[in-house]
Amino acid sequence: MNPGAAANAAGPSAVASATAAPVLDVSGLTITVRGEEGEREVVSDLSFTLARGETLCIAGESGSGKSMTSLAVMRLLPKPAARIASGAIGFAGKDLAGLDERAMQAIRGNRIAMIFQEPMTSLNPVLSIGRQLIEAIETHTDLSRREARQHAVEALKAVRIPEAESRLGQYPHELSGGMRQRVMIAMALALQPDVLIADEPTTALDVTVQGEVLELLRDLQRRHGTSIILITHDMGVVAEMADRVIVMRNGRMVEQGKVGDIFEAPTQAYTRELLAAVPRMGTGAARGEAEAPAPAAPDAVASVRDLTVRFDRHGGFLGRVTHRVHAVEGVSFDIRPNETLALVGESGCGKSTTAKAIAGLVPFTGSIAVNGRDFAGLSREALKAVKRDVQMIFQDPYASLDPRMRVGDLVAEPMLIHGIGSAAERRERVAALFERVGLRADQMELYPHEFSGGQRQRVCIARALALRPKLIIADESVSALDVSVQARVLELLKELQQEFGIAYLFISHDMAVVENISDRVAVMYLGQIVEMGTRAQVFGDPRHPYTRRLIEAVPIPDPARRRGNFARLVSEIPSVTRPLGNEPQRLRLADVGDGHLVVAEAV
Amino acid sequence: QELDPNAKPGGDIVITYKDDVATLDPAIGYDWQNWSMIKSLFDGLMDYKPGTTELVPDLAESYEISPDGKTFTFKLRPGVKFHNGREMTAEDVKYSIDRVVNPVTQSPGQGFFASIKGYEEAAAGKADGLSGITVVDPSTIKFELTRPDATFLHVMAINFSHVVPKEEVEKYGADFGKHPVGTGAFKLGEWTLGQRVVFEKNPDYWHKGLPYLDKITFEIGQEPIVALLRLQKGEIDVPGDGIPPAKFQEVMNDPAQKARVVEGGQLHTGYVTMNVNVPPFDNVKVRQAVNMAINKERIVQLINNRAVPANQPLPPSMPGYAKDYKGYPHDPAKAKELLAEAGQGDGFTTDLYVMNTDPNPRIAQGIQQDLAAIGIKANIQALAQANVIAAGGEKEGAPMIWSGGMAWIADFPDPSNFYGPILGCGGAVPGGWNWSWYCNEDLDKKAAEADSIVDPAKAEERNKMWSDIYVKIMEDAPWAPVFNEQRFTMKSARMGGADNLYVDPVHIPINYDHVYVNDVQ
Amino acid sequence: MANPVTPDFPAASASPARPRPGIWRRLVRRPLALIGLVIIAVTLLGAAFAPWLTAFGPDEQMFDGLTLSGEPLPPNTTFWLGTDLLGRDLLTRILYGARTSLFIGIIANGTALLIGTLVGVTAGYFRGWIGSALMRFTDLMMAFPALLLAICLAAVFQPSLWIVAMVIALVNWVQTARVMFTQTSSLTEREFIAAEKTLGASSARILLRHILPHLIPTIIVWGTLGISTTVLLEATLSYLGIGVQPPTPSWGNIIFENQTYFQAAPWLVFFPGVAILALALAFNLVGDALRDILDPTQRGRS
Amino acid sequence: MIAYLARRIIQSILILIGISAITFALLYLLPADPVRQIAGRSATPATVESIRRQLGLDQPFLVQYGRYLWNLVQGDLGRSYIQRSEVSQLIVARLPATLLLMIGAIVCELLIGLTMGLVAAVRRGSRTDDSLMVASFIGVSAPQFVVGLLLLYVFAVRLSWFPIGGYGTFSHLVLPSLTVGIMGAGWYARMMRSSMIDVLYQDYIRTARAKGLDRLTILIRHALPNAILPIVAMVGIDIGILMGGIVVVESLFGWPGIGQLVWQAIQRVDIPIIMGVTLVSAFAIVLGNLLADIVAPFIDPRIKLR
Ligand SMILES: Nc1ncnc2c1ncn2[C@@H]1O[C@H](COP(=O)(O)OP(=O)(O)OP(=O)(O)O)[C@@H](O)[C@H]1O
Ligand SMILES: Nc1ncnc2c1ncn2[C@@H]1O[C@H](COP(=O)(O)OP(=O)(O)OP(=O)(O)O)[C@@H](O)[C@H]1O
Ligand SMILES: [Mg+2]
Ligand SMILES: [Mg+2]
Repeated sequence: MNPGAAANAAGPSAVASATAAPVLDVSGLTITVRGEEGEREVVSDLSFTLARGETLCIAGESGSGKSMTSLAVMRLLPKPAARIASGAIGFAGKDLAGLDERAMQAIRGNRIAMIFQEPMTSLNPVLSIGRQLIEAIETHTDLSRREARQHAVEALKAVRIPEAESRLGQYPHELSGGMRQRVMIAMALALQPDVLIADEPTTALDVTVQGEVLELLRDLQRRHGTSIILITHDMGVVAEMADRVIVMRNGRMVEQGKVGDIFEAPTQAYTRELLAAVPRMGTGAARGEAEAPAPAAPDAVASVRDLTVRFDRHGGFLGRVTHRVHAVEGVSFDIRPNETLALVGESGCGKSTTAKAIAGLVPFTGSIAVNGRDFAGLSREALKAVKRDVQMIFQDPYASLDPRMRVGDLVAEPMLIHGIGSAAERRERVAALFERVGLRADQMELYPHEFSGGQRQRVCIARALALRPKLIIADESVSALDVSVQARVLELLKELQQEFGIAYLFISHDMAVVENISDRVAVMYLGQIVEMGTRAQVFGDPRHPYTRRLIEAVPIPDPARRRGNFARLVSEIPSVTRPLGNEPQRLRLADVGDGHLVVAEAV
Repeated sequence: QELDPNAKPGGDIVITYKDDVATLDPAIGYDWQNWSMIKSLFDGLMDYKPGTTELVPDLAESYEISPDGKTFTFKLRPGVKFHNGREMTAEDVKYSIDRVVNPVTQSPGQGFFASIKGYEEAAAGKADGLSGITVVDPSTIKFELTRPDATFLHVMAINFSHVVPKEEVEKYGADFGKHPVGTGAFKLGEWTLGQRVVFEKNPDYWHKGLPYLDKITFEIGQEPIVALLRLQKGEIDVPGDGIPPAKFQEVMNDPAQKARVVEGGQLHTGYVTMNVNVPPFDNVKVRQAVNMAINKERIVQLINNRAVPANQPLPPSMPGYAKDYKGYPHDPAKAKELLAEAGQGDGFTTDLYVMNTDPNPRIAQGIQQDLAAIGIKANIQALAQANVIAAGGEKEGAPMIWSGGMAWIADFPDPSNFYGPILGCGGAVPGGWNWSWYCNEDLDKKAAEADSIVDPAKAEERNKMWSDIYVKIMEDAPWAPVFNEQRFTMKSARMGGADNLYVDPVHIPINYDHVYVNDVQ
Repeated sequence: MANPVTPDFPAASASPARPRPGIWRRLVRRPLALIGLVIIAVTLLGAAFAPWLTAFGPDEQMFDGLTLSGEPLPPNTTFWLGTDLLGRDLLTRILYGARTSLFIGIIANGTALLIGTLVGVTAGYFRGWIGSALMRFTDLMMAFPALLLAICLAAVFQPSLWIVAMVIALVNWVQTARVMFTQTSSLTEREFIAAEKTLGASSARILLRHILPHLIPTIIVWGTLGISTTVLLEATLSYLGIGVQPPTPSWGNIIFENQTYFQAAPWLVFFPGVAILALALAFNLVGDALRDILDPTQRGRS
Repeated sequence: MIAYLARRIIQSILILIGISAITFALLYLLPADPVRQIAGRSATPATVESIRRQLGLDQPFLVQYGRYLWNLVQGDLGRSYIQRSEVSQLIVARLPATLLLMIGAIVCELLIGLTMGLVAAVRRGSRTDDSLMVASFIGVSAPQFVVGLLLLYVFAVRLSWFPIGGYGTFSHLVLPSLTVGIMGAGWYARMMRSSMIDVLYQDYIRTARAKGLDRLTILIRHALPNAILPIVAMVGIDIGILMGGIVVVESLFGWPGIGQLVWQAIQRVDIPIIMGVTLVSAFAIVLGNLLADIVAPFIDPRIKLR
């Protein structure tokens, strides 16, 4: 079969391997942004090609221009600041860089689709996800509304969103971070484009679902010969997926090559550094068990008992409550000073909700005590004092930063609120914090939208650290960071812990990171904790089937050990939404030794 | 009353008004808009010759006045039917007047009948009707008065004494004003609240041949400027509110339009009252100074010469107008002298109240400037009508009021009508309309004397007495008369009838019963 | 290792206190905003120096200002903008009228805006019983016949500009409050507000530093449009007797007195109308520029 | 939802009672005497007093107000002092016209205003934007009387496209709606532009573009619902403004609405009419605001009714 014919026959028979003719040909791409002090290049002279059916992974430093590059291909650079200064983007015989808006409309979504990095702000908050999905499908097919709807349901099911049918009517803010991301993925996949640009598509997904989604991408590629540009920090994912890899730094391409070559024989120092920083499963043990604190110390920083959070789902004409989302259902745990408790679990199992409850952002039942003081019955002043001790880093950094404030002021704000230091001192401290999370002090003058996803995440971290609280709740806080920065940030967190005895509630999907940083691990499933114990207990001796699955599903950052196929789960996707009156069964935890708690039934 | 030989019966006309027609109950209606509408639906014992101020019997065929002037006997015209078909009798006449006097009716016209015997009791609700009214037989009715009353025949011609059928009044109760039934030339056809009132010809009208028109439609709620536009487009026949001041020049400068404007006198005077209770207006010299300060010519110019300067309370077309009286000249120098004599040589500050609709604030500003020239600083208080009236009714409420917009248009064409409530002691009470609070017992006596001259033959003598009264008043100068407004009625080209029907002194804007249209086949 | 920062991180300059260009400086750099500022300045100066700018008195009725039949004169060499129905110089009246109208357009309108924003933002942020109480009070004020209140006030107090300003503020804040309320209640549900709450930020801080800046565009719209409406509303109130009384001019009442004459003497409505329009537009130009300057997404717009 | 509605309805009733009390008190304090208006200029003091007694206006304030409320509960708004008809009848006769004009005006405002605002936002900073800005300010600054008269002159007198005032058919409705609408359109245009500009820079608009949607769909389906929230509040407010404040337009076009009724009543201190209209329009305003509040969570699902 000659390559040209293959390019035209977008059928299931299309070959999976890369063919010679490039679908996308970027050459000499330079992107500039205009700021207060004039124009600045964020991508310089970037050239690469993407072949049909190929998966190109772009990895690299956070803020190195990966997202900008993909936005440039879509011609969706943020106006008025950013523009393509020079270069060409060849696609289907046209130069996208010079195409007008109308011509681009025909290409976007249909020929080139994109999954954006930050799903919260990328979904329209006032439209149900069903509408947003169906609309995408309707735009580029001529299916009837009902067929499109059916299509949408299937797409949601494919990304393993439970209760797909009824989720269609929900709004973005009612979904968990991972769900939102999957909605974005479903939207792009449903269009079956020629080129799919996925910007950090799986950061908010637990490894089991991540596996599913990656498999889905491959499936699409196999069937339609789709070319994929995958931007990711997760070297495991790179190893798992990529045909070729581009490594970027400071807006320039540092290195490019076949995935195997890059992993085996990186030529550039930066690439080597990057690979060295990749967290690997099993390395956490090196930290030594000695530090594991004694169980059930009375002076827990936070102690959560029987925490339950439910959301009402309204239905019918009068808007009566018909269903309830049992987001968190009787969760209990303690976090002691100097301790990192990792909370892991399937996307949508209630991790963020637990975090929000501790931060006092959602109404709950049960009890939460911080520093021995129960939330219930605290005066406003006392609550403010408590809040000082608990800081939260939100899962979605962009949404949690006031877009109209400079990030320097945002980071200084907690200190200002609690009356710490003079203005100059605060500035100094902010500058220091910026440095420590790997941002430049002069970036303090910028606004949130002028940052890359990873940079924003670091701003949020800096902000939470500013007060040196007793407890930091970090919800997927390092997911958007490239591994080297991630390593540094994790190092910083540990250091602070040692210095100030900060406790962390660390929510993450990245099992390798969890393994690295946590003292104890709690595994959540459908709103309840199914297993909890020290890192060694959980990783060394996982008892609950879900825990085992999680650990098994972790991709290994080594293309040589690439798994052929993820087992696609065909089982019913379990859901936490239940009709009124049908309460879930409360699971009992049994101690299997040394405080290693596991659901009684699974023992 | 004769018929117009040129008139052809039939056709209909459209008249517009800005304000709602409040009520068509003759016992209640008392604004210039429903005043003449009621006159076409109802009749009284007396009426005026169309276009004039000359009294003629109407529902009465004839009348007799006793020599002492205290008993009036009317012989009713036979065969007069109400719109509901029933024949009108003397009982109805008595019922109608008893009704007005009865306090339950809340009629603003109650006071007009004060000279009839038994008024006090009836007005207080203590008696069932007026003892002074006797139904002699179904076609004869007799009124006995407590004093001779020269205005009584006029009273019998005003709306409040128009005859209503008892059964209809009782049927509709308080809503009679929306379902009027009378004996008039027209009967009510349709009334759509807020939109239109339609009069239809009364085929059984006792005056054969009248009215000429089949139908009159009053369209309600239309701005005068727009009404004029519609007139120019031929959609309506008469703008009821007249030519809007803003359009007056445009109309008068266009010969074609000007030809359709009828100008006439009006029983109206515009004046400035000075409250004699409020210093320094308690000094007659100050009041005279004000009279001399006002440049009436210029004020008339301000309103596009739609009026003539006035020098006394009575308008020129009113019997009793003192033709030889010259009034106060415009003489600021003299006025200043007078002020100095009154000890106000340095001038003073006062308030000039005025109703807030154009052109009144403008006129007030004209007056203000004239007063400023002699050192009187008058601050203008431009307020809604009700507020100005309220201020005027307080003993020391308003030092000066410009009467425009609320000014006196006579109820009936008799010189006495300009005295009682607005210049006599009776009106100088809290809530009264004598805003200058001028009260001269002597003049009150003279007025009573004049009004007891009932004999029509002595009318001239009576008018002379009234002239003297008003000239006397001008010496005390509680008012500064400024001008007498002229009436300018505009009509469509198709409207016919003598000019004086369009400036009829008692029918505003036009005498509906006698006008006609030229384009009926 | 005390400092985990690897050498290849650019070292932070100790405290990069580069001065941010002042808002004022950035404002005057924009030509449209500059035009707006100039118009406002001219109006202010015109009002302040009116007696020196014109040879006539504001209520001086000139004998030669009217035709014999009492018509006003169109613009001519003596009376540059013509005369009014009393033969007064229109230009003079507009200059003096600016005093009243600026006062109303800025003070009364500003007060209304201030109260409305305060109430709406507070109600939208706190919701609960405070919000409910405030919004029901707003409903009550909105449903309340303002004209009646005006008439009553007119009766009780000596008519004065301050009372007009008060009534205008009283009438106009309500609508601002409503709009601010809806926007604030939407903003309050955004995640960055939740983030602020977890920091322990006081409500006052959240309101002032995080909600208010997002409302600035709306405030600018209401503030600038409010100028026209309040200046015209002043005329209605004066008409009812609670404002400035004739012959004191204001742009609104010049229009009101003369609007029926606008076919016969268009200049009487046109010029004061243009004055109002220019003032409102000028504030809008400045407001729009301010909005752009304060809007971070607009950075980099040339 | 139901609990919320119930609470709001109770609150609304309290508001209406509050308004009736304040209005009644103000009217009571008003120095202008209604009886003098009824009695007219020739009435003797005795007549005036007798009318005052008849109407119960000689009673103390609380008695008068109590009686009014009592009648109100029974659905009786009293009789007009001047017109002597039942107030409810007078209002009912004019209500349809007011509502019609209200709808017409709001439709005009939204149609013109939102389009202008949308276009201006999309073409931000262009010539079009500038001219639309000037246009909307002219709309807001031009006195309604003048606008109405101009429209009448051009479209009714000169071109004869529409009747010169009147009430009844659709073509009667056009010019008055437009006159009212032009002013409102200016407001809506500015509001729309302002909130639209904010929305157009949001990430989800980028997402919509990435789907390949055409411009119009993006504007209407994605941007508009996000920008419309303040507009909905405005419509609620508009109901209030239109309910009583369009006297000028009504009389220019001979439109039999409530504005004229209440204006005449205020001039003549016809208390029962003023009270009646106040209550009816208060009801409409309260209802309008309630609707705006109820609609808000549907537009922005993050808002919860509390
Ligand atoms: N709207 C903007 N205005 C100005 N600068 C911007 C804007 N958006 C991004 N930048 C800058 O452009 C650079 C590249 O950003 P980009 O989002 O492409 O990074 P990235 O490689 O995707 O990083 P990450 O992995 O953290 O998402 C960053 O330094 C960022 O500060
Ligand atoms: N405001 C809300 N209204 C209704 N349902 C909600 C709301 N917030 C969260 N939920 C539901 O609660 C469940 C748990 O959500 P949560 O955000 O805690 O998940 P998560 O564990 O953080 O998932 P992820 O890893 O994907 O972020 C989900 O089913 C979500 O749809
Ligand atoms: Mg990125
Ligand atoms: Mg989450």
